[in-house]
Amino acid sequence: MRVGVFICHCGNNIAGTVDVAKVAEAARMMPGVAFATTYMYTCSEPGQEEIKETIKREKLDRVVVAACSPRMHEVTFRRTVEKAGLNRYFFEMANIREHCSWVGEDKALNTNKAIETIKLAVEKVKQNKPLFPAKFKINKRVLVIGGGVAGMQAALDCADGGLDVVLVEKSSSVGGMMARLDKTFPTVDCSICILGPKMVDVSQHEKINLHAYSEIEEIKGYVGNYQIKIRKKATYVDWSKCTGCGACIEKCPSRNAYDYFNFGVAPARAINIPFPQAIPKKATIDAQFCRQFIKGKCGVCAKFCPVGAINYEMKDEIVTEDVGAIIVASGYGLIDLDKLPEYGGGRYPDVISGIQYERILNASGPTSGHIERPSDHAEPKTIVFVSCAGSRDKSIGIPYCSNFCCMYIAKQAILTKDHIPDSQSYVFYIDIRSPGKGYDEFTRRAQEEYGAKYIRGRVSRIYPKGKKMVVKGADTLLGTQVEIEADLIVLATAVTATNDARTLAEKLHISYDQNGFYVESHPKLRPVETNTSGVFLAGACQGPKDIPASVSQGSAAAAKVLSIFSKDTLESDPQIARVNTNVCVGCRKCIGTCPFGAIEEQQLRDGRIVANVIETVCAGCGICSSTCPCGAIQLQHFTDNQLLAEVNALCLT
Amino acid sequence: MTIEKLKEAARKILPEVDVVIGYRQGFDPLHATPYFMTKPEQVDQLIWNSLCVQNLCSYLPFLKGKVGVIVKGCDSRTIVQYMQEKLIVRENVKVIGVPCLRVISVKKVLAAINQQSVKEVTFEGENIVVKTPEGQKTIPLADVAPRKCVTCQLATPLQYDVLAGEGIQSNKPQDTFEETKEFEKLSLEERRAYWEKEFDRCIRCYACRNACPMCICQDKCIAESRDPHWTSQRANVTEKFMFHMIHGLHLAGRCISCEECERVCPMDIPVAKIKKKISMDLKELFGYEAGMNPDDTPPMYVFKVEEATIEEHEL
Amino acid sequence: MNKNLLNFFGGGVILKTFVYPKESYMEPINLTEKTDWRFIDQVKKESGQDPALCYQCGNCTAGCPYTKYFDFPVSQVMRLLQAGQKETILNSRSIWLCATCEACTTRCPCEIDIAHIMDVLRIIARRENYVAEKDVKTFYDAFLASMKHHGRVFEVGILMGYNLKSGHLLADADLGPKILGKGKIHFLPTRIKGRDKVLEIFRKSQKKRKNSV
Amino acid sequence: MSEKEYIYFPGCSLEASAIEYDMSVRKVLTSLGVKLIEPDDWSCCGSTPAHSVDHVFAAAVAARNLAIVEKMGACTVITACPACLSAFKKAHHRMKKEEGFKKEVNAILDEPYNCGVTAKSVLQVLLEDIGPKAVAEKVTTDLPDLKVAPYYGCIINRPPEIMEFDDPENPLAMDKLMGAVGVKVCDFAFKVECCGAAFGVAKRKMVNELSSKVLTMALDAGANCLVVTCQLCQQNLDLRQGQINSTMGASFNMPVLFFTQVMGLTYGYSSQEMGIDKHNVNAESLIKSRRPVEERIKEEQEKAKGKKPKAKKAEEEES
Amino acid sequence: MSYVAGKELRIVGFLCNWCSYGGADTAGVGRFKQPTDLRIIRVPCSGRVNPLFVVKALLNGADGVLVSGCHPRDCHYSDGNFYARRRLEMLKRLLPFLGIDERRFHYTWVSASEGARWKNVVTDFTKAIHNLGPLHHKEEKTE
Repeated sequence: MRVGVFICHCGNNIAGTVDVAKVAEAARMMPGVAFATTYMYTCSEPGQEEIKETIKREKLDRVVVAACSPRMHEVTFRRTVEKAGLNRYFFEMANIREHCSWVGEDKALNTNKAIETIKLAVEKVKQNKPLFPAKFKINKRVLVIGGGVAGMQAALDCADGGLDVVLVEKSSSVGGMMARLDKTFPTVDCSICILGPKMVDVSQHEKINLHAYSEIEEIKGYVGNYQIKIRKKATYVDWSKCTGCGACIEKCPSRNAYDYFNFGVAPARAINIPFPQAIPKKATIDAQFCRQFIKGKCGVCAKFCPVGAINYEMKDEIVTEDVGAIIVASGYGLIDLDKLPEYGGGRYPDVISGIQYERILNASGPTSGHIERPSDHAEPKTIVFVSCAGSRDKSIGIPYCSNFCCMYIAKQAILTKDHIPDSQSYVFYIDIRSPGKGYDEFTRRAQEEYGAKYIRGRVSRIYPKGKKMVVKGADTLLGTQVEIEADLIVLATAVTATNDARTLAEKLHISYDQNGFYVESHPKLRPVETNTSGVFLAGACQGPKDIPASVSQGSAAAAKVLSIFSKDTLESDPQIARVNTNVCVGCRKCIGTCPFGAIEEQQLRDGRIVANVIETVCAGCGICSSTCPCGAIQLQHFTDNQLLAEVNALCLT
Repeated sequence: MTIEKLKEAARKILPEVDVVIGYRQGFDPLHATPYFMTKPEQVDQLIWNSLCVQNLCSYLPFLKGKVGVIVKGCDSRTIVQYMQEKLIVRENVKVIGVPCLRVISVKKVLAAINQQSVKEVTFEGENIVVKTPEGQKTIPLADVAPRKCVTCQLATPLQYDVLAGEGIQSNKPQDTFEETKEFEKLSLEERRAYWEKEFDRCIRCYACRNACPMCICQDKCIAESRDPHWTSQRANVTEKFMFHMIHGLHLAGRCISCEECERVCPMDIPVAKIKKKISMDLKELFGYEAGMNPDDTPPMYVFKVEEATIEEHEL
Repeated sequence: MNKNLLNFFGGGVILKTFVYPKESYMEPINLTEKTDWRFIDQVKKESGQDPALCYQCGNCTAGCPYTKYFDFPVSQVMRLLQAGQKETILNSRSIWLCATCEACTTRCPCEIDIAHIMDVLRIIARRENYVAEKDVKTFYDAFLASMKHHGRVFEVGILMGYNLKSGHLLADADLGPKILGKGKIHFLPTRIKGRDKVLEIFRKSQKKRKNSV
Repeated sequence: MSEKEYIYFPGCSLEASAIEYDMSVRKVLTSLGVKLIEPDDWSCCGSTPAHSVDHVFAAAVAARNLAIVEKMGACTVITACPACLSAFKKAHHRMKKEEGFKKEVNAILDEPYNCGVTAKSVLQVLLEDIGPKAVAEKVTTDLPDLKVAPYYGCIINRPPEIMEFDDPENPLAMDKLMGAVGVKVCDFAFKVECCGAAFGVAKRKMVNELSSKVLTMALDAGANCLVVTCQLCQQNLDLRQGQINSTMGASFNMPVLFFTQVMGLTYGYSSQEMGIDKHNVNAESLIKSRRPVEERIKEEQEKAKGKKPKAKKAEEEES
Repeated sequence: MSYVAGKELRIVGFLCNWCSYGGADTAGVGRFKQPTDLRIIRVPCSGRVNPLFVVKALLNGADGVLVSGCHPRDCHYSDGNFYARRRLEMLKRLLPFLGIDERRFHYTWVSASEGARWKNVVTDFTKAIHNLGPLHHKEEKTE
C-alpha cells in the first residue's frame, strides 16, 4: 500500500503555528506512507496538479491531505484524486487548521497534534475501500412551497426553464406579504403594480400547477423521487364555477370575520376574496364566522351566487404529486402586538403594527388609502414610529435584528408626509440599518426632505391621554427623556418564523435554528441549499429578508434545481449501509432502528432471512451499524474496521 | 409434580412436533444432560429433578420445524425474549411448562463433597443425599441453590402450552440487587483491580457465549471475526476485558438473567455480575425487565424524544 | 440651548428640564489611562451582571421615573460603567436617587438587572465614602439605626433622627398635625424580644465588611 | 368555604402609620374564612435602605423572618406590604439560586434559613387562593359613586422573574378584585409608575412631582379615588396631597384607599371599622351613597327589560 | 505513538459530521483557543457511535473519551442522537462498575453554530481529565 501525504501551509494559517516540515518528516515514518510533502496552498490549481502528478510519479494508491476542514474541501480533493485515476474514496483529509493550528497556542503541541491527526487519517485511508455511486433516474418536477414573491420567482424561473412546477400556497391567493405592501423602498414604486404581473404569469403559465388554499400534509422519498401529499382545504366554494363576481361578499350578513389579509385593520365578511388583484380570484368561506356553520342556518351566499358555486358540504381533499426537488419559500410571521404590553399593544386601538399601517396606506386597503386612525377614524397629525418593537430583545426571545424595519419605517414616514403634508413623523431607533444600494440615501431623505424627526433611543411606555397617546422615550444622544403626544403609533413589530415553520421542517427533514428559521448548508458558500439534498430555501423562511434578497434567492434556488435536473440520472452517495449476508444472522434489530425505513427483510436461496438495504432510501447515518451485534451491516466509509483503525492509531502504543 | 405428569405431557406433544427436548441423567448421577426425543419410547428415560439446570430454550433459534421443549419458570423468560426479537415463531414451539422452586448448583454440591466421584444421588424432602466412595452426605437444597433461585419470582413459567402439574406461587423475596450495590461500595481502584484479576483468568473458551440463549451470533461473534476486527487473539487482559464488554453490552436490555454464562465458566469468573448491573440500571432508567412481556422492545432499540430519566451531564 | 432643542423637536414634544452634563464630563476622557478595568470587574462580580450586554438602547432612561433628577440618566451610568469611569459614577447623584422601582430591570431587552447594578454601585459608594446625596443616605441611616435599636422600624424615631442629622429640622413637620389623633403615631417604639439577634446581624455583617476591605 | 390558614407578616408600618391597612386586611380575610397567624417576634425586613449597605446584610434581615416562619413548619408567608414582600422574595430568590450566597447569609443569622418558604402578597392570595368568585359571594353593599383607579406601585410585581405574579406592565389583579366586589374600575395608564414614596422624607419636591403625575392621570382616567396595595404609596399620595397641591399649585382632592378597605366596605363594614377616617383626604362623600346590593341588581334587571325588544330588532335586521 | 508526555493526556472525541464537527470548525474559524489534548474522529452521526468504541478506547490507552452530536430534535438523521443518548447513558453508568471513573467519559450536544460552546466543552473536559490524571499506569499498558 502506498499512501501519499500532502501537508498544506495554507499560507500562514497552518504553517504559522505548526512546524509543517517536522510534520512531513514524521509522516514519512508512518507505516504505509510512501511519500509526504508540504505545499503552500494545496487547494490551489497548481496544488491539485502537484497531487495528480505525484500520484502518477510515486504510484500512490491512497492520498491524505492535511489542511483545512473536510467540510470545506473534501469534495475538491476527491475530484482531484479521481482525475488522477484513483477511486475518490481512497482519500482522507486531516483537519490541521480549524481543529489544530487555529485553536492551539503552543507550536510544539500543535505540531504533535497535527502529526497524530495525520496518523489517524493514514490508518483510516489504509482501510478505505473503493466505492462506486449508483445512478438512478430523477423525476424532473419541482415542488415550490409558498406563493410569496420568493416562491413565485422560483416557480416562474423553473417553469421558464422547462420544468413542471407544483406551487402550494397556504392562503387563498398568491402574493404573500408583498401583495399587502403599499409602496416599496427605496424606489417608492407601487408594490402590487410590480407584483401583479408576476402573479398573473404564475396563474397563466402552462407549466405551473397552482394549489391555493392548500398545505403540505406529508413528504416521502429522497432527492429525485419525492412523493408529496397535499391537503386542499375546503373553501366551501366550487372554484371551477366561481367567477369572483363578489355578489356573495356584498350580501354576506356576518360582517365581523377576522381579515387575515388586512391583519384585522377592518372586519371582513365570512365569505371573502382577500384583495382585488387576488390570484386566483375566488371566494372562500371562513367557517369560524359563517352563520351557516355557527348557527346552522343562513345560506345567503348560496342564494345570491349566480353560478351556484357555494357548497357547504365541501370537505378537505388530499392530492398526491410526485416531484424530484423541493423549494421552500414559506415566508415569515410577525409577533402579535400584545407581546408588547408596555406599548399598550392590543390594548389601545391607535397603537398598530407596521404591516397594518401598510394596509391603511394602501389604496386598495380598508380605508382606500386615506390615513385614519382606528379609534375614531380621525386623520392623525403626529405619528410616531417605533423600531425594534420586539426585535433585538432577548427578554422576549428575539435576539436578532428584523432586517428591513428601518427601511420600511423610513418609507412609511415619507408616504405619511405625502398623504398628510401638515403631519409630523417621529422615528425612535436604536441603530439605522440601511446597508442596501440606495438605502442609506433613502433614510436620509426621510429626514432631510420629509422632515421626519429621528430620535436615537427606545420607547419605554405608551399610554393614552385624552384623545392623544403619550409616547415616553429616551433620546440617548441628548441623555434625556422625551415625551411625544401622538395621534397614531406604528410599531415595527419583530419578524419571526411562521408558526408552522417547525412542523414543516420536520416533514422536510431539514434543520432550523433556535428562532425557527431554516438553516442553509453553508452560510456563505451554499446559502440556498439545505443539508437534505434536493431541498432548497428561498426568501424569509431562512431569515428576515427584504424583497430584492428574497427574489434573488428565489432565482438562485431555481437555478440550483435546474442544474441538478440538467442530468437525467443522479448519483447516489455510496456512503450507505451494506449487509454482509454471510454474517447477518437475521436478528432484524437494524430494521427496527432505521429512521428511514431503508432496511427490509430478504430471504436468501437457502431460506435464510437476512437484512437488505434499499440504496436510494438509506441516508447513511450508521445507526444500524452500531445496532448490529455481529457487524454484518456496515456503513460504507465509516465501517467498524475504519473507526477501529482510528481508535487504535490513537490508543495502542 | 411427579415425573409421570411430565412424561405424559411429552408423549402427548411428541406426535405434533419433530423433537421434544428434555433432560436425562448425564455421565454421573449428579449431572442431568439435555435429551432430544423423537420416538415415544425415548420418553421413558426422561427425568425431572433439581439437577435439571440447563436452559433448554437456547437450542430453539437454531432448530427448524416444530419443537417441543421443557421449560422452567426462569427459562420461560428466554421464550418471551425470543418472541420479542422474533427469533422464534411461537406457533412452531410447544412449551411444556414445569413448576419449579429450586435447582441446585452442581459446583456447590461438588464443593460440599470436596470433589469426590458420585455413586448415587437421591432427594429427601428439602435435602439432597449424595453417595460417594467415602459414604454419603445429606445437604439442604437451600445451601447449594444457585444465586438466581434465591430471588426467583417465576415458580411457574410465563409461557407454556401444557403445564406439567399445578401452577405454584413463588415464595422468594424480590431481587433488590443487593450484591451489585454491595460491590459498588468498593473504591474505583478496588473494582478495577477486581475485574483485572478476574478477567486475567479468562481462557477465552467462549463457553459463556455458547451457553448464552441471547448470543444469537454464535460463530459469527465479533469477538472472533477479522471483519470487523474488534479484538485480537492476543492473550492480554485488555483483550479479555474487551470480549466480556462485548458480551455484556450486546446483552444490554436483552439479558434474561438465566446466569448460564456464569454456570458454565470453567474458570469460575463471575461474568453474570456485569449483566446484572446493566439490568439494574435499565430497570432504573426505563423500568424495563427483559423477557417479561412479548410486546416490549429492548430499550436500546427504541427511544423517547423526551427522556424523563436521563438528564444532561454538566462538566 | 433648550430653545434649539424645542425647535428640533417641533410641535408634539414636551421636554423635561434637561440636565446639562457636568463640565468635567465634557472634557476628553483618555480611555487608555482613565479606564478602570478593576472597577468594571468589581461591579461585574458583586452584581453578577455583565455591563457589556448593554447596547445602549436607552429603554432604562426612557422608563426611569427619576431620569429628570439624575445627573446621569441610567443608560449613561451603564455607558460610564462600560467605560470604567469609576469616579464619575460614584460621585453621581443618580445612584442615590434610584428608588429600585425595577422599571429598568423589567424592560431591559438585554435582560440586565440594572436596578441591582445601581444597588451595587450605591453599596460601593457607601463603602468607599462617596456620597453625592447626603440626605438620602442620612434617611437610610436613620431607618437602619431605628431598626438596629428596636428590631422593628419606629417611624417617628426615623423622622426625628433624620431631621437632626440632616439639619432639615422641620422636614415634614407640616404633616404632623395631619396624622396626629388618627391613632397612627406611637410615640414609643415597639421593641421586640429578638432585637439582640437583629443587632447581631448588624454586628456580624459590619465585621465581615471590615475584613473584606 | 373551607377554612384556610396563613402565616401573616404585618410589617413595621402596618403596625403604625398604616394601621388601617392592617385592620382592613384582617377583617376582610376573616370574613372570607381565612385565619391569620402572626409569627412570634418578627423583625423589620430591611426594605430599601438595607440594600444600600450590602446584599448579604439585606438578605439576612429579611431571611431572619423567613427562618422564623420556616421553623413554624409553614411553607408560605403572606404580607400586605410590597416592600416586605419584595425584600423576602429577593432574599429567597438569590439564596435559592446561589449556594455560596446562602452560606454567607446563614453565617450571620442566628437561625439558618433553608429556602423553604414562599412569600405571597395578600393580593395574590385573594386572587389565586380564594378567587374572585368566592370574593364576590361575600358582597352585601354597593358603592355607586365610587370610580376607582387601581394603582399598583412599582415593586409588587417587578421584576417579574422574582415576583412571579401578574403582568408587570399591565397588572390586573386589583382590577379583577374591584370588579368582583362590584366597584367601577377605570382604565388607568399609570398603574405601575413609581410615586417616589421611598424618598418621601428626603426628596420632598421630587416626590411631590412624581405623585402629582399619578393623581393627574387618575383624574384623566375619570377616577375619583385611587385604590392601592402599598402603604408607602398610600401615605405618600394621601398624606402629602396637601404638600403636592402647594408645591405644584394644584388642587387635588382624591381619596387614596387600600383595596382591602374598599372590599371591606362592600362587605358591609363601617368606614370606622375599615379605618377610612384615618386617612387625610376624606372619602366619606364617595361612600355615603352606599346601599344594599339587591337594589342595584333590581335596577339592572329593570334596565335589561327596557333594552330587550331593541336588541331583538337589531338581530332581525341583520339576518 | 503518543502525546507529548507530561503536558498532554490522551483524549479521544467522536464528533458527528453535521453539528459537532461543524461546531469545532466554527470554533476554529473564530480562533477560540483550546487545549491540544483532544483528537477528533469524525462520524456521520452520534447514533453511529457504538458504545464499544468508547470502551475500546478507554481500555486501550485513552484517558478520556468525548462524544458530541446534534442537540436532541436537531439530528441531521432526525433520530440518531436519541439512540445515542440511551446507549451512552447506559455506558456512563456501567463504567464506574468496572473501575473506570464515569467522568472520563462525557457525551453532549453541540450545534454547528456553537463555536464558543465547543471551546468550553473541550476546555472543561480536558481540565476534568487532567484533574483525574492518567487512567493507565503506562508500564502495564497492553503488552
